[in-house]
Amino acid sequence: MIAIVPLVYLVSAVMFVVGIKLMSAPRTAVRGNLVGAAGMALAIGITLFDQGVSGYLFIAMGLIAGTVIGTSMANRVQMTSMPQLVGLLNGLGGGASVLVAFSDLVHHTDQPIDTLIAVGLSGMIGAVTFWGSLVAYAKLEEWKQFKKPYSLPNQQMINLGLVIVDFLLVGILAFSHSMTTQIVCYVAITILSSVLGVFLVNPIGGADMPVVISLMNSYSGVAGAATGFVLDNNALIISGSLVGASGIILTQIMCKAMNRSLGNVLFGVMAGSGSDSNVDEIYANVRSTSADDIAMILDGAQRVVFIPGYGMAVAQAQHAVKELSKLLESRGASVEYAIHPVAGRMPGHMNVLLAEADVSYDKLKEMDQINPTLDSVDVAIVIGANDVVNPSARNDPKSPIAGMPIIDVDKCKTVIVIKRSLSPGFAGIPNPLFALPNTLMYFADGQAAVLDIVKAIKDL
Amino acid sequence: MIAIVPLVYLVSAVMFVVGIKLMSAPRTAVRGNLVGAAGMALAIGITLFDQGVSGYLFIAMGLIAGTVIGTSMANRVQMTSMPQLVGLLNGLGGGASVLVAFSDLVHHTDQPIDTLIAVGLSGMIGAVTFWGSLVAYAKLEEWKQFKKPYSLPNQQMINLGLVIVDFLLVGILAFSHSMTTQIVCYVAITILSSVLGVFLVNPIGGADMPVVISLMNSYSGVAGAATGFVLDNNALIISGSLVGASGIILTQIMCKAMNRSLGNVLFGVMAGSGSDSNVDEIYANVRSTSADDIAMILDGAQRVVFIPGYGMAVAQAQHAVKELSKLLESRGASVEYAIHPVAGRMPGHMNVLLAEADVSYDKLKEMDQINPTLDSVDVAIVIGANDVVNPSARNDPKSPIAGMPIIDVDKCKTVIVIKRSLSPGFAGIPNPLFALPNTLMYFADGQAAVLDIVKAIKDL
Amino acid sequence: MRPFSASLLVALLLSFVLLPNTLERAVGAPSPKVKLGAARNAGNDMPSEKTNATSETKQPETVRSSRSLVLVASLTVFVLSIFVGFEIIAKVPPTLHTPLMSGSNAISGITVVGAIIAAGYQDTGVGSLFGLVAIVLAMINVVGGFLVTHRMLLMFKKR
Amino acid sequence: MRPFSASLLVALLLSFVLLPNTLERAVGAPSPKVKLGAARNAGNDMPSEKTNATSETKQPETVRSSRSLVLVASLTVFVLSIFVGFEIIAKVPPTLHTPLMSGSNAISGITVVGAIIAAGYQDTGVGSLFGLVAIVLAMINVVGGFLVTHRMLLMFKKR
Ligand SMILES: NC(=O)c1ccc[n+]([C@@H]2O[C@H](COP(=O)([O-])OP(=O)(O)OC[C@H]3O[C@@H](n4cnc5c(N)ncnc54)[C@H](OP(=O)(O)O)[C@@H]3O)[C@@H](O)[C@H]2O)c1
Ligand SMILES: NC(=O)c1ccc[n+]([C@@H]2O[C@H](COP(=O)([O-])OP(=O)(O)OC[C@H]3O[C@@H](n4cnc5c(N)ncnc54)[C@H](OP(=O)(O)O)[C@@H]3O)[C@@H](O)[C@H]2O)c1
Repeated sequence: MIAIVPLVYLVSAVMFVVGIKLMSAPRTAVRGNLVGAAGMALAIGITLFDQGVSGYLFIAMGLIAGTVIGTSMANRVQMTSMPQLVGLLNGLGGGASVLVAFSDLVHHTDQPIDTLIAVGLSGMIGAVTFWGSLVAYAKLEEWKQFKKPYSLPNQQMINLGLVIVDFLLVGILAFSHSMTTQIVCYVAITILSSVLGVFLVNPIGGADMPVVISLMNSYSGVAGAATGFVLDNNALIISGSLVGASGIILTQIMCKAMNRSLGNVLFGVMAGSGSDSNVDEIYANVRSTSADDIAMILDGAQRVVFIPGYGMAVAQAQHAVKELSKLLESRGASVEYAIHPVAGRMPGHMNVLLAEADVSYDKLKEMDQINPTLDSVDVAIVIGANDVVNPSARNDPKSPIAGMPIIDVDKCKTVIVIKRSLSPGFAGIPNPLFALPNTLMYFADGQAAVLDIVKAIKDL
Repeated sequence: MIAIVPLVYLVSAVMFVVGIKLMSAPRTAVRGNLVGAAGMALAIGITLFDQGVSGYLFIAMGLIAGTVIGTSMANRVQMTSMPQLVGLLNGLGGGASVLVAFSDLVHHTDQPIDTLIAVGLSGMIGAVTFWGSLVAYAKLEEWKQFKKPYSLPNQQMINLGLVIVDFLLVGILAFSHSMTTQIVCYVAITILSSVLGVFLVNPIGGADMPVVISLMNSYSGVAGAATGFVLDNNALIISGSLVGASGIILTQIMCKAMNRSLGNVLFGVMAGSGSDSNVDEIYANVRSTSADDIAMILDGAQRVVFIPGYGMAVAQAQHAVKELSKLLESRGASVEYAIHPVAGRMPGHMNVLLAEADVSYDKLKEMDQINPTLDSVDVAIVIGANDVVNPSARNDPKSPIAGMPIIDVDKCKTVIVIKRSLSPGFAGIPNPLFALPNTLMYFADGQAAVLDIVKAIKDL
Repeated sequence: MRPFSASLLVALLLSFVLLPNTLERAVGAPSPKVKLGAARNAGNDMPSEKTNATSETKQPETVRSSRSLVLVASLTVFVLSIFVGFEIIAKVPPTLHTPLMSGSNAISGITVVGAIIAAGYQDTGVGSLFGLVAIVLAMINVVGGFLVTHRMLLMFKKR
Repeated sequence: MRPFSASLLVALLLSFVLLPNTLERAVGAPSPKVKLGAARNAGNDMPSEKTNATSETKQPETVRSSRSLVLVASLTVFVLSIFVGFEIIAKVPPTLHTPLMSGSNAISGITVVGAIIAAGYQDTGVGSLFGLVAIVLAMINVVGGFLVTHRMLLMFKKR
């Protein structure tokens, strides 16, 4: 029976691959996820079976506890805070790697070099992932103390230093033969890496958190793979590297959509870079409006386009928006949705929300697809979007988001912007769009605002 | 130093993968092939180094001999007979697997079950590949004794029987502990599989050889992988399975292009199925023509389309064709090439030939792309194509190629067919196209014919 | 992808340059040396185990059972999986990126397997305790990840 | 691809059902039994070789050095490579299918490595002789394949 266990691990690894493949088409995605879950169940099951009854109760406790907590988290979370959740979960995965590597270390005497190296790396990457993810989480939750990116003088030198020391420690750990030295090194590595994790993520603006999170996703994978090397366990190695690769790719995609290099995102210290100055004059002649006026305007409109952004997610306005568009269509207008690749806080964030509200695929237009046709649009309704419609990305080369492709709503005949205030988006910069002659601001919570408009139209 | 060898194998395996990836774009393809070759060189090099100086001279002899022969083959072959060459090379690969597995068998006493199973499979798959490829080669070379597909009464039962016996023998080989039994079994397996290889391919029509060959390509890969299991050698396992997968995919693509299932290709016993009957009446009113008439016709033509087929390859007419099209364009006509996915004897066969003649990509139109526009074509010049323009694929449900998508030249205003006779193509069936009122036959060797036309046009 | 492959190659070649020393150190270090030697002899004493493809006089194969081969095997798996990962992920359309992110995130919870093994280290109290905590963390990651992905995907399916 | 993956799974599960008996036979068979046992003990005598991730009392890990694990490792590599193969080949455009065919064909000539090893079996005359022939065949496959592919591709490059 000896080879059964690794063989089953292989099977579940294959199930992960097949699962992800199935996830590449909406039709089969659900099944794909289930296949993945089944693979995981299989892996866990065989491991338990393999462990023998010895520590069962002990282990069972852990599994149950985790399941309960995980379930409640998954059921509670709103679609808006999906990024936070993913971030948090990443962190936990990383943390687990740290602990596993440690207990392996204290459990075996006199391990081979490469295992010890793997132990060190698991600790290092795991800790970075754990703390990095937590900070990212805090930023996305907009906790005050993390709200504004904060970084020490020549932060990057410090980080580099930390990395180097970390690697040195890994080396010492690997080549020392005294358990004590090894443990000391390991603890040191973990601590330093934790600091590193915080230092790495803290200076990054909230708007870039999604990038950070998917990077952390990649790290958590790599950490898992490292743990796999520690335990000579292919299940971990395969799945870990799968996830590692996936995270990297998503990161690249996002960076491309913001046309910035990963390096720039990580070390750019972009957000809020001194454009706070002339806000007032930029917003000198902003014109605000009311639901009734908007109803009037929409009454005559032939072609209406919604540009949803993070705000729609915050306001949970997707259902209201869907209602409004149904209403408009019933009155003969054509309605589309212009989706910016990085609208919201995760790639595909808007798609998920609008899917939730039952908006059909074909109405969702990608940026490149709809931009050329925007000047024939009568009314563009920007709901909770800000950076992704900020013209200074086109016009102002010194702007921190300069060069990021945006949805050119300013080309539309009339632009209605629904947001609660003039406060900036996550890039933390003012948006000239709001002051354009063809722009009308409607200051209100996204959901309330849209519902008012619906009411106003019905009252016409 | 112990782990260096397998590590280098891994590196070269990676180089194979990267190489194939590079081969997916014409621009990088050459580099890709080189990377692959480098990987191979690396693998061979490290193996030699690892073997120690012991058998060097011996081994060197083999390597040099192989290199010399291989080089001369590669330099001699004409692009037309590429499929044959590939087929032959596949066969050799398979043969090598048979021999390697055997020498491993006689060399080690008392091997573990799984190794012995692998030995058996290498012998089996290798032998099938070797003989199957040779028969395919013979058919493509159009050797008389193989020209017409020949199959025993209930061939498939026999084949099935052979397979079963083969597997039984593998079983015996794996579980017997006497070297003699093992050797006997192995030899028996090899012989039976050789017969099987012949039986499998012989009944298949020459037109389907490309499918067979790419299937054999896949087999040769699998055989290599099996040998890898024999030697616990990852280089063989990885590369083998890569090739195995590639072969299968190409096979699928081809079958799709002929809209037949692989099963149908392998067991369909299609070619020449009794449609020899009413040939004469089909070809009752075929009208043939001369270079000068053709020149006349082309003189007035606005839009000309070439439909190249296997005949162009045989006649090496691609350069002449290019010349003709240059001439026509200089006289204001627009010239395109309609490429059927299975024109010629290999997928992409025509692309290679026309590339050789410096025809630019954008002039090559794929079948689905050009079919809808064909009725606006003044003159379609079918050069050495037959089955791929055979309307009975559309009209005659009982035709062996029924349902295979074709290039609908019969829709063109005038069709000129250049071939040496009325003899059928590789599907071995008559072609109603030749008898259509808007079709003119020009019986001559492809190259000569085209050159005559060029001359005639210049003389106008 | 190309730059990545390139860097991969480099990385591999590097490790391939560095490893020998590492291993020499490993062999050089008192205790392991004996063992490796033992392993090698072991390899020789049991031709019938036929863990060696080449003649018994061949060095590298006789130590198949030795540590470094396990390492290379793992490396192979690692590299191949990375390729698989890149290839299959690159195909996923943007619409599904969020579910993909949470889904793959759940998969990275595979560490739970390691955690269970670690929790099995009854002898070392700390070890197994940490193992327990690790189980909880990883399990949250797994269950939470898959469930939330499922929730999201159901929305897509509705239409 | 999906049906393929499916069948793959089935195949794996099958082997996973069949293997135990195979192995029992292997262990049951007189000579190998001893060796496997030997290997297992060997495994125990050298904790420092740390070929086992779990505590020394754990069965499946202590025999990491044993044959069957090598087999599974190979299987893993096999499966992963098949995935890689499918993914990367599916991307190649029809234009390049012929070169791809001959190119991959050349790669399948990797058997030459095996042939060289086999030719190294000096002791068994037949074995090494066959090895030699194998070298020639495989080498023709390799050299011929790569060269002819190169010739073809140069034509594409010209433009
Ligand atoms: N999606 C991704 O994957 C991704 C990745 C990396 C970075 N990012 C960044 O995230 C940002 C996304 O741009 P975005 O335009 O979607 O969002 P945004 O630029 O962050 O702007 C969101 C706007 O929504 C408004 N808002 C917040 N709550 C609201 C509510 N309840 N009702 C109405 N409005 C509300 C806010 O203004 P008020 O506070 O005045 O209401 C805010 O200006 C970009 O900077 C992008 O670079 C996204
Ligand atoms: N490409 C692939 O991957 C692939 C795969 C599977 C099957 N096939 C099969 O291969 C066939 C390809 O169709 P095809 O139309 O390209 O070729 P074809 O149907 O085989 O016809 C070739 C024609 O060219 C003529 N020909 C031969 N030598 C010539 C010369 N020197 N000058 C002028 N004409 C010459 C022959 O007629 P004469 O003898 O009268 O001159 C023959 O009728 C199809 O049946 C297809 O299913 C191809």
